[in-house]
Amino acid sequence: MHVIESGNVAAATGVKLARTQVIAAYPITPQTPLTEKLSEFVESGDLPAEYIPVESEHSAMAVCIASSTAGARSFTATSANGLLYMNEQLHWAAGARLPIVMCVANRGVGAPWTVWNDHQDTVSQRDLGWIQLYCADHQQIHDTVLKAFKLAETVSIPVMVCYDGYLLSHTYMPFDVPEQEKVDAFLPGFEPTHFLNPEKPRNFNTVTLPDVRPDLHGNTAPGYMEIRKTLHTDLRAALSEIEKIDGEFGEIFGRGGEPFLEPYCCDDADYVAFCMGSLSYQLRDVVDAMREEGIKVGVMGLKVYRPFPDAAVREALSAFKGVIVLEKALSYGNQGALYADVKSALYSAETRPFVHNYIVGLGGREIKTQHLYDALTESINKEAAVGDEPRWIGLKL
Amino acid sequence: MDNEKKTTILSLTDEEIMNPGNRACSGCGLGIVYRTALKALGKDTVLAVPPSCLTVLQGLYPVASTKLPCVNVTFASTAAAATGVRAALRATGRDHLNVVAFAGDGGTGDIGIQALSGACERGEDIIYICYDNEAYMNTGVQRSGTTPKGVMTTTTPIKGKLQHKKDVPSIIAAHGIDYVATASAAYPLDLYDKVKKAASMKGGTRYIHVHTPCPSGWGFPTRNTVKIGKLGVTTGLFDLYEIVKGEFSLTGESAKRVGKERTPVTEYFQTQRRFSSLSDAVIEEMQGMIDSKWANYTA
Amino acid sequence: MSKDAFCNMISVSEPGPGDGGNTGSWRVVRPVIDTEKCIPAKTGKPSCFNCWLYCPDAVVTKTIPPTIDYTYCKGCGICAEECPAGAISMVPEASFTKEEK
Amino acid sequence: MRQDIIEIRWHGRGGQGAITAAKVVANAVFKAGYKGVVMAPTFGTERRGAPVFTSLKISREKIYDLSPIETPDMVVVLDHTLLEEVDVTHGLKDGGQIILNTPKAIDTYDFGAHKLSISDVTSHALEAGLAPGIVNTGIIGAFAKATGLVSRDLLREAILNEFSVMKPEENARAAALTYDRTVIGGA
Repeated sequence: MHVIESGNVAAATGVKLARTQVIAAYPITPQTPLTEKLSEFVESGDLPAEYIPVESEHSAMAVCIASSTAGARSFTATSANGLLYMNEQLHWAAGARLPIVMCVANRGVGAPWTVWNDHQDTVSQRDLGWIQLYCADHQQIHDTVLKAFKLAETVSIPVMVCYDGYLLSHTYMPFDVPEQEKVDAFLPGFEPTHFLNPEKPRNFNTVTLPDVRPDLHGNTAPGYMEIRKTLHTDLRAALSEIEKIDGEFGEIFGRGGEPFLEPYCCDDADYVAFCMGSLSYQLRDVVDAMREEGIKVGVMGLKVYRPFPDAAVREALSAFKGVIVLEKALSYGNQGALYADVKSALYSAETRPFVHNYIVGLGGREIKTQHLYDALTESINKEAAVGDEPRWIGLKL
Repeated sequence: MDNEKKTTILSLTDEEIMNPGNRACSGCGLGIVYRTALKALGKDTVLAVPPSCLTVLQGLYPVASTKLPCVNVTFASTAAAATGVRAALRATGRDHLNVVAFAGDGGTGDIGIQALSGACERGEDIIYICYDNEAYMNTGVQRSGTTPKGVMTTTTPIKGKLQHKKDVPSIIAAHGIDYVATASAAYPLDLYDKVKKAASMKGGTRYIHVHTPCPSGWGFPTRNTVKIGKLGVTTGLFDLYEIVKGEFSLTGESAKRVGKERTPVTEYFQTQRRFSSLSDAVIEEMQGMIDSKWANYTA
Repeated sequence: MSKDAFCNMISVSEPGPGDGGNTGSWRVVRPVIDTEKCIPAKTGKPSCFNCWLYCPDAVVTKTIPPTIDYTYCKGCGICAEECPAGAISMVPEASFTKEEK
Repeated sequence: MRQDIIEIRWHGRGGQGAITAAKVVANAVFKAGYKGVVMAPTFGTERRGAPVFTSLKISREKIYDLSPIETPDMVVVLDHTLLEEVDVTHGLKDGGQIILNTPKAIDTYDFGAHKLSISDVTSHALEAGLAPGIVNTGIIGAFAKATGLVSRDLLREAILNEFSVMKPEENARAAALTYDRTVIGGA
């Protein structure tokens, strides 16, 4: 059934259909309507879950960490400073291998205060050991929430579902809400391998030594480093699980099929714009306009940022003449984080396109389609080749 | 509490949920508190523990010293984690279990107070036990909010702490939760009965604040842990009480002292190196505070 | 990969004694119970058991007479201090080392 | 850049229901076969009573550009007092439409090259049984009549859907009354 609702409601609807058991959240713009919608679902009885109106984001993630350890499917959502306030908990959730799903309505971070969209909040959290998925429209938000639970519970790694604050969170557009039976067929109940249980008392995430150590049965138990190495290995292995889950989702719901990259007009393209989130959709209009001028350009949206699908990125990008990476975030003092990742993925390719970097839309600065057009034109004409220094779109001073 | 049947040494269970051979210091007051509280809680219990001396006592991976499921959590999040455990137990049909947060004074009254206040305000169905050893012991004896005035710590190394002890149980009681109690490592039977009572009052937030002598942090011989804990109570410095649905009453040794003479507080101070720089003026001030507090207690 | 294969390495500890090793080696002095003075031992009736109650390490038994698990006893001396009959004396470990030689 | 998108800007005051009005229209036009529907409220700190605007883009094809409307085809004004505070015609295309809730006569206004339609929504809504100041369902009656984008029936259905528990019949009547009494002026 198609509904016209906000991106936050698209996320909430996914959380409801996933039969989430524990929700803990603290309101923050622009995530708030998602929290409100979930509390409405729970109070009305539409979603038989525990809803904990915690006193902070730090506690929101604490509740999720504990409830997930105790064996319940757990969800939270936040934005910007709320996400950053969770920071130590986010590391903890990943290290503890808890399949928590969290939506982040992307927002710029203070100082100075901003409530508007960019990607600095989640991009700055790329090294947590979480899986990070980015959405371009409401249908993707809704579907990604469902896939995220399945993925998280398959690989025992938490998943962040990121979507643009305001641009997606507060806009209304149509999306399809599937029947509960289909969702149940795709996503069975959560059955953890280990959980808090007095019948099998275990102490989770105790102090772990630098070196390995024998357990009570004479076997060698890992040290901290082995545990962390496994997190990394499993994150890499999650890439193939993402593909698999995307395939299963497609079979049941008839959507998807582009687990990592969403190309538009790329087949015959010489140049391609590369970015995350709703920007990749806005660029489709730019691509259409440039193609009318005879310029062979495409756009590719990246849907999985961590684990970074470097092989897929390399394969998809190495044959182009140029790749233009547009980002709503920056590794301050260096360059766009995505830009660095793309270049790194391309390093081992036999042929390498030029790669340019544009920073755009920080703190909600309006992204004018004409500015994007101008930037791609500039880049394709190689005017942007000034070393690695990113260029900024839409600056007024 | 006086009208209820009290546990005696002979009636106290000999089942041990805490294993020996753990890493707590010799003579650790927490050992008594933890061991006794777990007896009262029994095996149908899930623990949430932040980093603290208890983390060390509980054991290093892959060996645990406790026969209970436990989730270790970040420093500031203990009460929220207990909340999460309870939510999951409700969601998975295992609501009969006790959910117990067990934290030190720093994890409770300082860095952890936001989450604890939130949980109390929401009336979460959890038991929160704070073992108060009056400084950050696990990191090597730095001052905490509950360090008493005048105490030498590694962050108050010369003058001693300038401020008075934060009254954490009163702060918690101000939330209007069903049960707030204080206890002492030196009176394990009183502690046991309070934990039992807390466990029986399922449904809301229950808080127990336990005075817990620390030989290395307070500077006294390990054999004196119980003796000093008792002095803390008999001097009237640390009172044993409960507040049941808003009704305050002294219990145990403190109840017995009403209208009777108390040990001069200086006797307590003399037993511990941490009070060695206490001036006569501060001693007088502390004795005065105790006296005026006790003037309000009636039998 | 199977679901279980993804969660085979996390820090999950199993309960057992002796995480701190045989903590009896921490002892400098050893509590020794004089059954002539110990109340339950002397009377043959369950009584007192202060040594058992106050032990922070759960190494004293609630038996007649009480026994001490020296593998784990850290030698704090609380039992000796709290014994109302003065039945427990703290004896330097060095003397036992000589004996064992 | 795309020429197939109809852009409609809604001017109201915080709390007046401009978002809901635009949402009802979005649902109705989607039912009418417009696959591309994007409605975007003012992003940021809305405060009750302060002027706010909401944009609605509609197209037969999926819409990818979420950036704010710059050159609307139509503007809808929920409250004529806004004309003194906000330049509601800003960027409005030549020949673009203005749909205005006002008790005044149509010849009181001169919007030059723009086409004006008016209705006394506030009165019609009261007559329909709504509380004073509830104008968001009434205004979309005027919108439907003036633009021809939504039929009277589809509008009724969309309103009953959106206001299923909040005076559905009264809201639908407010829209119907306004629909019938909208005065459409020339350019």
